[in-house]
Amino acid sequence: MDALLSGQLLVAALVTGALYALTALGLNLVYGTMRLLNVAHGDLVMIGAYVAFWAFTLLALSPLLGLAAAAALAALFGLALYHGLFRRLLAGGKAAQRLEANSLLLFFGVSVIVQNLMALQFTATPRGYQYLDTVYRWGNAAITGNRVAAFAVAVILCGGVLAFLRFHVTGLAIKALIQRRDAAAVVGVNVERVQQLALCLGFASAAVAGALVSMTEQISPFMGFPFTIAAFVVIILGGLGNVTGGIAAGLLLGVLETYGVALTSSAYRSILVYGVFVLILLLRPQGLLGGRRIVR
Amino acid sequence: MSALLEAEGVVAGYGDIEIVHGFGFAAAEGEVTALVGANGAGKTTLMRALAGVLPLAAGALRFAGRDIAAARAHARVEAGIVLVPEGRLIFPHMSVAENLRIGAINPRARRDRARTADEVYALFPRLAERRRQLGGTLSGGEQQMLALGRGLMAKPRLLLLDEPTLGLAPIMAKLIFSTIERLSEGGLTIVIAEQDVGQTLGIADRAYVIENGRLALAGAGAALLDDPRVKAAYLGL
Amino acid sequence: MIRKLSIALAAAALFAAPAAAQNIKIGFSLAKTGLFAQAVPSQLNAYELWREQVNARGGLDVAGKKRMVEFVQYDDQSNPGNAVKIYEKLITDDKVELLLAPWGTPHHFAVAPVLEKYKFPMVGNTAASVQLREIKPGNIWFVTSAIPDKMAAELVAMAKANGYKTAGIVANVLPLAKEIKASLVPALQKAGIAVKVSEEYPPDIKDMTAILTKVKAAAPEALFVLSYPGDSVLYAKQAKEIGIAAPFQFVAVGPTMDFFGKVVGPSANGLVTMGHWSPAKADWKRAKPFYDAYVKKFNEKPDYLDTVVSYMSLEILEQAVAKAGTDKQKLRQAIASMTFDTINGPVKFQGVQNAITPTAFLQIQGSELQLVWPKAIATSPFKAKTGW
Amino acid sequence: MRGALALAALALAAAALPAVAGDYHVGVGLGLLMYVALTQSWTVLSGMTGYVSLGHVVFYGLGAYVAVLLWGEAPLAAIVALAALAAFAFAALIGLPALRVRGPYFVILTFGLAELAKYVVIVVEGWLGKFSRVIFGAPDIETLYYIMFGLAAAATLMTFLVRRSRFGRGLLALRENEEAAETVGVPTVRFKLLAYALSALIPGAVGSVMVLRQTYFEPAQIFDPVVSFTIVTMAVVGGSEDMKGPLLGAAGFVLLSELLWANAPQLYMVLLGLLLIVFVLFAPQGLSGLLPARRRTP
Amino acid sequence: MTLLALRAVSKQFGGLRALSDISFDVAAGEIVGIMGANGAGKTTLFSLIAGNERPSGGTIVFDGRALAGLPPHRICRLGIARTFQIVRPFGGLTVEDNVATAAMFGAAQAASPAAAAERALAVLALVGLAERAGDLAETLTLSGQKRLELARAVATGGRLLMLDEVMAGLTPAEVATMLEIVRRLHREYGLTILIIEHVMRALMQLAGRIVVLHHGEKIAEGPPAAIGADPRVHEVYFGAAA
Repeated sequence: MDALLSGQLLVAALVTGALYALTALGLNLVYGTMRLLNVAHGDLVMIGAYVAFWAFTLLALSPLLGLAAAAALAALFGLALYHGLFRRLLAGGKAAQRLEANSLLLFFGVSVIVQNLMALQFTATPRGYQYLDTVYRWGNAAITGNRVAAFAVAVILCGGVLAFLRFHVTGLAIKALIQRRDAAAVVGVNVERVQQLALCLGFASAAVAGALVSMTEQISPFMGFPFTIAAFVVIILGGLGNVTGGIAAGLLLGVLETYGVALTSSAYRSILVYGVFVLILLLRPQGLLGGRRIVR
Repeated sequence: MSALLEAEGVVAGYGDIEIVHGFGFAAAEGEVTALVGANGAGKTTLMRALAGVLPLAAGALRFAGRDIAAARAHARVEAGIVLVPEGRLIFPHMSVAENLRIGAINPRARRDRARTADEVYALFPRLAERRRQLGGTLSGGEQQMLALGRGLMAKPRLLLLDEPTLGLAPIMAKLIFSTIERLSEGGLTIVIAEQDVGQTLGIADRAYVIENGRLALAGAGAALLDDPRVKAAYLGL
Repeated sequence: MIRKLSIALAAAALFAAPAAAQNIKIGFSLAKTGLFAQAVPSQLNAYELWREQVNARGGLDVAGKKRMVEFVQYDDQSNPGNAVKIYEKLITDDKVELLLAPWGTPHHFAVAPVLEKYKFPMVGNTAASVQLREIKPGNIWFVTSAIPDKMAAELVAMAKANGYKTAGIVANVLPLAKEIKASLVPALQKAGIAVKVSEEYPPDIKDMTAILTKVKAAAPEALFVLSYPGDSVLYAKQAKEIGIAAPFQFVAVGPTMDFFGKVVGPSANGLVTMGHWSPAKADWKRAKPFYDAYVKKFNEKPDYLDTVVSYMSLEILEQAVAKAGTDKQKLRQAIASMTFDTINGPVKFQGVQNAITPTAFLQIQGSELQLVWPKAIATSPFKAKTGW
Repeated sequence: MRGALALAALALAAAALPAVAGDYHVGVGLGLLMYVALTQSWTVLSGMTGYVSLGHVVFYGLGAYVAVLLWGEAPLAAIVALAALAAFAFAALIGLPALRVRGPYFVILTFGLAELAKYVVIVVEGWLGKFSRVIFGAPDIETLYYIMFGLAAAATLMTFLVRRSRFGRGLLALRENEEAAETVGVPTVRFKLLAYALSALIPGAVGSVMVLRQTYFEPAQIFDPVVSFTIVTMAVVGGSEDMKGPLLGAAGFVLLSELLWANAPQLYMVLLGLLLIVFVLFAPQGLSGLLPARRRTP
Repeated sequence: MTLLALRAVSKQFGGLRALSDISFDVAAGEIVGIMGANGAGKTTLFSLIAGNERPSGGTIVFDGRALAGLPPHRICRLGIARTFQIVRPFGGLTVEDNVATAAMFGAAQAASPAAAAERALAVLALVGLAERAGDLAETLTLSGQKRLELARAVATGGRLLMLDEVMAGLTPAEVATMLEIVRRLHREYGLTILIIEHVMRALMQLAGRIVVLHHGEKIAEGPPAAIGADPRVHEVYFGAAA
C-alpha cells in the first residue's frame, strides 16, 4: 500500500497520461473537424518514431529537434491525403454516417500501405537508440531524462494547442468547425483551409508523439496499432471531438491505468482499459467529460 | 435606389431534391427587403443559397455589381454578405465573447473587431452581461441576439436574416424587430425571411411572397400587408 | 469458377518460378507481416546467410551431388492458418524438396500435422514449449534446448548455486512466459527460495512502474522477468529508473538481439538471459566463423537465440542431406539418428528433442554475451549485477 | 433464374474441389468458404441494419474457444453446433446494451468488445493454468472443408431468406430510418437484436472449424482484429446489398491475395490496401454494384 | 366516444419546458387541428402521443388504454399512425416497399407480402404516387415525399391518423388535392384525424375543432370560426400590431 503513495506512481501516471493526451489530440482534431475516423493514427506515431530514429542514428540529431522534422513530414503527408482522398469525400456531403464508415476503411487501407512500405524499406527489425538516459531522483521518485523531456514536450504541445484553440482566431475557427460545421461557413470560416490545417496539425502531433516515444521504446513498422487503440480509448473517454476533454481524458487514463494496476494486478491492465472503454460507450457515449448535448 | 444584391432564376436544393425553382429578386441598398411565405416554401433554402452555404444549381447572383454566383461562403462573407441563419446556430461550447470574436474572422472585419464588439454590446446590453457565459446555456432570445451580434461582427454590407423570431416570446420578437429597424435606419441593407408576416411587412420597404419555391407576389411592404391574398394565405380568412 | 481459377493460379505459380533443373528448391513461410513480423528478421537472416554460404561453396551437397539452393518463400502474415496452407502449397504445389521452419511456436504446431500427413521431414527452430514433446516424433525435430520446464529447473539451480534466498517473478501472460513460470514457482519452493513478489502483465503493457514499485519494495535477490523483446526493453529502462537492485536479474527474451544493446546500452550490463550459444566458446569450432560471417553480411550482431537456432537447423539439414539425399524416408532416418556438428557444438535428437545441447544462460558482460551457466560450458563466470 | 443456375454451378464446383485438387487448393478453398460464411453472416447485421460491426472476430474467437474446451469431450458435430450456439447466446446477451449505440460509436464499441473478450479469455486461460493449447488428432482437411462448405452455404441461404422475409424488410426499414420504422410498427429493438444474434451464429461455428485447422489455440492470435477488418473490407469490395456481394467480395479478395502473394509477396499487402481505397472511392457499391440489372429493394 | 384523451401532458427537455399541462380530447371520427407558431410544441405533442418521446408528466389514453411507457411500434399497432414534419422516407427502398413495410408491420398487418403490396398500391393510388411505385423513395421531390409520408401512415391501418404539416410547401393546386385526400380518408376510411397545419385556410376548412398552442401551452380551443376571431390567436400570428 505504501507503493500507492510513492511519488513514483504519480510520475509514471503523469508521463503515460501526457503521452496518451498528445497521441489522442490529433485523432480528436481530425475526427472533430471532419468526422474522419483515422485508424491509421498509430502509423503516424510510427512514422514520427522512425524519423527521430534515423535523424539520431544518421545525423546524430537530438530527437527533440528530430521531432520538428517528423511533424513537418507528417503534416505534408496529411496534406497529400487530404487532396488525394478526402476532399472528394468531404465535398460529397452525403450522410455523415457513410462518411465515417468510408473514412475508416480508407484509413485502414492507408494503414496497411504505410506499414508494409515501411517494412519493405526498413525491414521489420526492431530498432532503438539511447538518449538522455540518465536517471534523476528526488525523494522516493526517480525518472530518466528522456521521460522528463517527453513529458515536458507533450505538456507544452497540449497546452500550446489548447491555447491556440482558445486564443487564436484560427484556433477558434477549428473549434467552430468541431461544434457546428454548418455554422462555421456562415460566419466566414474558410472551411476547406481549416480542415487542411486540422489534418496537418493532427498528423503532426501524432508524429511528435512518435518521436518522443522513440526515446524510450523500441520501434518497428508494426508498432502503431496499440497507439491507435489508446488514442481511441482516450477520445471516447473525453467525448468524440472534445479537444479539452480528450486531453483531460488522456491524463485520466494514465492515472486510471497506473493506479488501477497498482491496486489490482498488472494482468488485468488490458481488461481494465477496454472495460472502461466499453462501459463508457454503453453508458455515456458522449464521453465521461463531455457535456450533455444542447437540446434545441 | 440601386440594387445591392440581384438574384435571377436561382435554383437550389439538397442533392436530388430541388426546392427553389428559379427565384429572382433584388435588394436595394439601404432598404429592408422581406421574403415571406409558408413553412417549407423555400425561404431558408434560398437564404442559404444566397449566403453560399448551398451551391447554386442554376441562376445568376450579383452583389454590388460583381458576379458572385461561384464564390464560396467565406468569400461572400468577406465581400459583405452575412447570414444570420435559421435556428441561430451559435457555437454552444464557446463563450458569448468567443462567438462574437469568430464572427469577425474575415480579414476585413478582424482589424476593427474590438470596436465592433463594443457596438454589439451597446446594441444588446444583455450580451455584455453574459460575455463569459457559454452560448449553449443562453435562453432562446439571448441566442438570437448573439446570432445577430455575431453577424454584425462580420461588418456586413448586406445582412440576411432567416427567421430571426422563430420560437421567440412575443416580447423578445418585438425587441428583435426593433433592433432590425434601428440597424436599417443606420443604413444597413437587410433581407429578412419571416413567417411573422405582420411585423415583417410592417418594417419592410419591399416584399416578395415565395410559394413552393417560386415568386408568387411582390410589392411594397405596407401594401402587401393589406393585400387580401396575403391575408388569405396566412389566416384562411 | 474456383477450379478454373485454381488452374490459373497454378499456372501463374509455374511461370513465376521457372526452376532451373539443377537447383534444389527449399521452401518456407515466415511471418513477414503482422503480429510477429519484428521477430522474423533474426531467422530470415540466418536462412539467407546460409544460402549464400552454401551457394558460394558450389551448392548444397545432396548425397554427393552439388546443387544450387533456391528459396521458395512466402509471408504467412503471422497467421498459423496461413502457414498450414502455405506448407501444403510448398509440398503439393511448388513441389519443394526440402522445408525450413516457420517462425514461432504456434506455427510449428500448426504445420506439424501437414508434415505428418506427407511424411515430410523438417528441422524446427524457433519454437519452445513443453507441449513440443507431445508431438508424434518422426517428421519434426526441435533444436532448441530452451524448453520452459528445463529452463526453470536450471534457473533455480543457478540461483541456488549463487546463494540467493529470495526471488521475484514478473511474467508476461503469453505462453512461453507462463510455461516457464508454471515450472519456476514449484522449483523455487523446492529449493527453499522464497517468492516474495509475483506479478503478471499483458503483452500490450506500456508502463511497468506499478509492478516494479512492488518489486522494489519486496527487494528479492533473484528476479525473473519472463518477458518478450518489447517488454524486455521496457523492463530494462524502467528498472533502471526505479533502481531495481537485485544482483541476479533474468530477462527472458530480448537481450540476445542486437537492438537491445543499442536501446538499453551499458546499463544492461549484468542481465542474464536465455540462450545456449556464444562465439567465445572456442571448442565449438564453427561458432566464431559464423559470427564473423554474420557481422560481415548484416553489419550487426546475430541474435544469439533465434538466429543461432535457425542456423543450427540449417546445418543439421545440410549434413543429413549430404548423407541421405532428398529421399524423405532416408532423410527422416538420417536426421533422427545422426550426430550433427553445429555452431552450438554437437546435436543429436531423441524423439523430437535435442538431447545434447544443455539448457544454458547468457549474461551481458561489457559489450559481450557470455555463457555463464551451466559451469561445464561457461565462457565466463557469473557476476552479480551491481547496478544500472 | 440465371443467378440460381450460376449459384448451383458454383456450389457444385466447390463441392467437387477436394476430389480434383490437392491440399493446397483445398486449403485456399477452405479460406474462401470461411470468408464467404463470415461475410454473409456479417451482412445480416451490418448490411441489413446499417450497424457496422468491426468486431465480428469475437464470435469467431468464442467459437474457437468452445471448440478447444470441448475437443476430445464431444463429437465433432456437437462441437460445431455448440460453438455456434455459444456465439449466438453471447451476441444476444451483449446485443441489448450494445445496439443502443449508433453510428461510429457502435463501430468502435464492437471493436472494443472484441479486444475486451480477447483479454478476458487470456485471463481465464491463466486461471485454468493453460498457456496455449495444442489440438492433437484434428480432422483432416477434407472433413473440415465440407463442414465449412455447409456453413458457407447455410450463411448464404440465411442472407437470402432473411432478405426476402418480413423480418428482413423490417431490418431494411430500420436501416433507412430507425425512428420512422418504429413508427410504422417495426419492433426495432427486437429485430436488431435478432439480426445481431443471427449474424453471430455461423461465425461461431466457423471459429470452431478454423481452430481445428490450425491445431493451436492462443487467444491473442485467434481474436485477431485483422479478421474483423477483412470481413468489412470484403463486404465493401463485394458489396453488401444482396447475397452476391459477399460471394464476390470473398472470392475476389481471397483469389487475388493468392495470386498476389505468390507473385509479389512483398508488395501484396500494399496492393490490397490500394485496392480497398480504390473501391471505397470509386465503387462504393462494390463488385456486385458493377454488375448490371439491379433493383435495390429485394 | 372519446378515442384519445390527453390529461396534463408535459414535456421537459433539460431546462427547457417544451409542453406544459396540455389536456384535450379527440372523439372518434373527428378532425382536430393543432396550430401554433414554430416552437410552440406541436411536433413534440405528436411525438409524445406516438411514443417517440416519453412525457415528463400527465397521461395519454387511447381507446381506453394508457400509452405511458409503450414503445412506438406497440402504439402503432394499437392504431395510431403519424407522419413526420421533416420527412423520413426509407430512402433506399422503393416507394412501394416504403408503404408495404407499413402494411406489414402496422395495426392491420397484411397476411402476406402480396397482400401488403396490394394494400400499398391501393394507398399509393389514393395519394397519387402509383406511377412512382417502383422508384427509390429518395428520388421523389419534397411534395412527393410528403405524400409518401401520408401513404405510409395510412397503410399501417391505424384508426387515428396524425398529420404533421403534410401541406407545407405545396402549391395551391397540390393543397387542394391533399385536402381532398384527407377528406376521403376521413369519410371513406372513417379515420379520426389530428392535423398540424400552417396553411391556415386548409386547416379552417378541414377541422371541426382547433387547438392552439403557444410556447408549450394551450391558449385556445374551439371551432375554426371562433379561433379565427380570437384576439389572442391574432396576436400570436400577426403580433400585437394587428
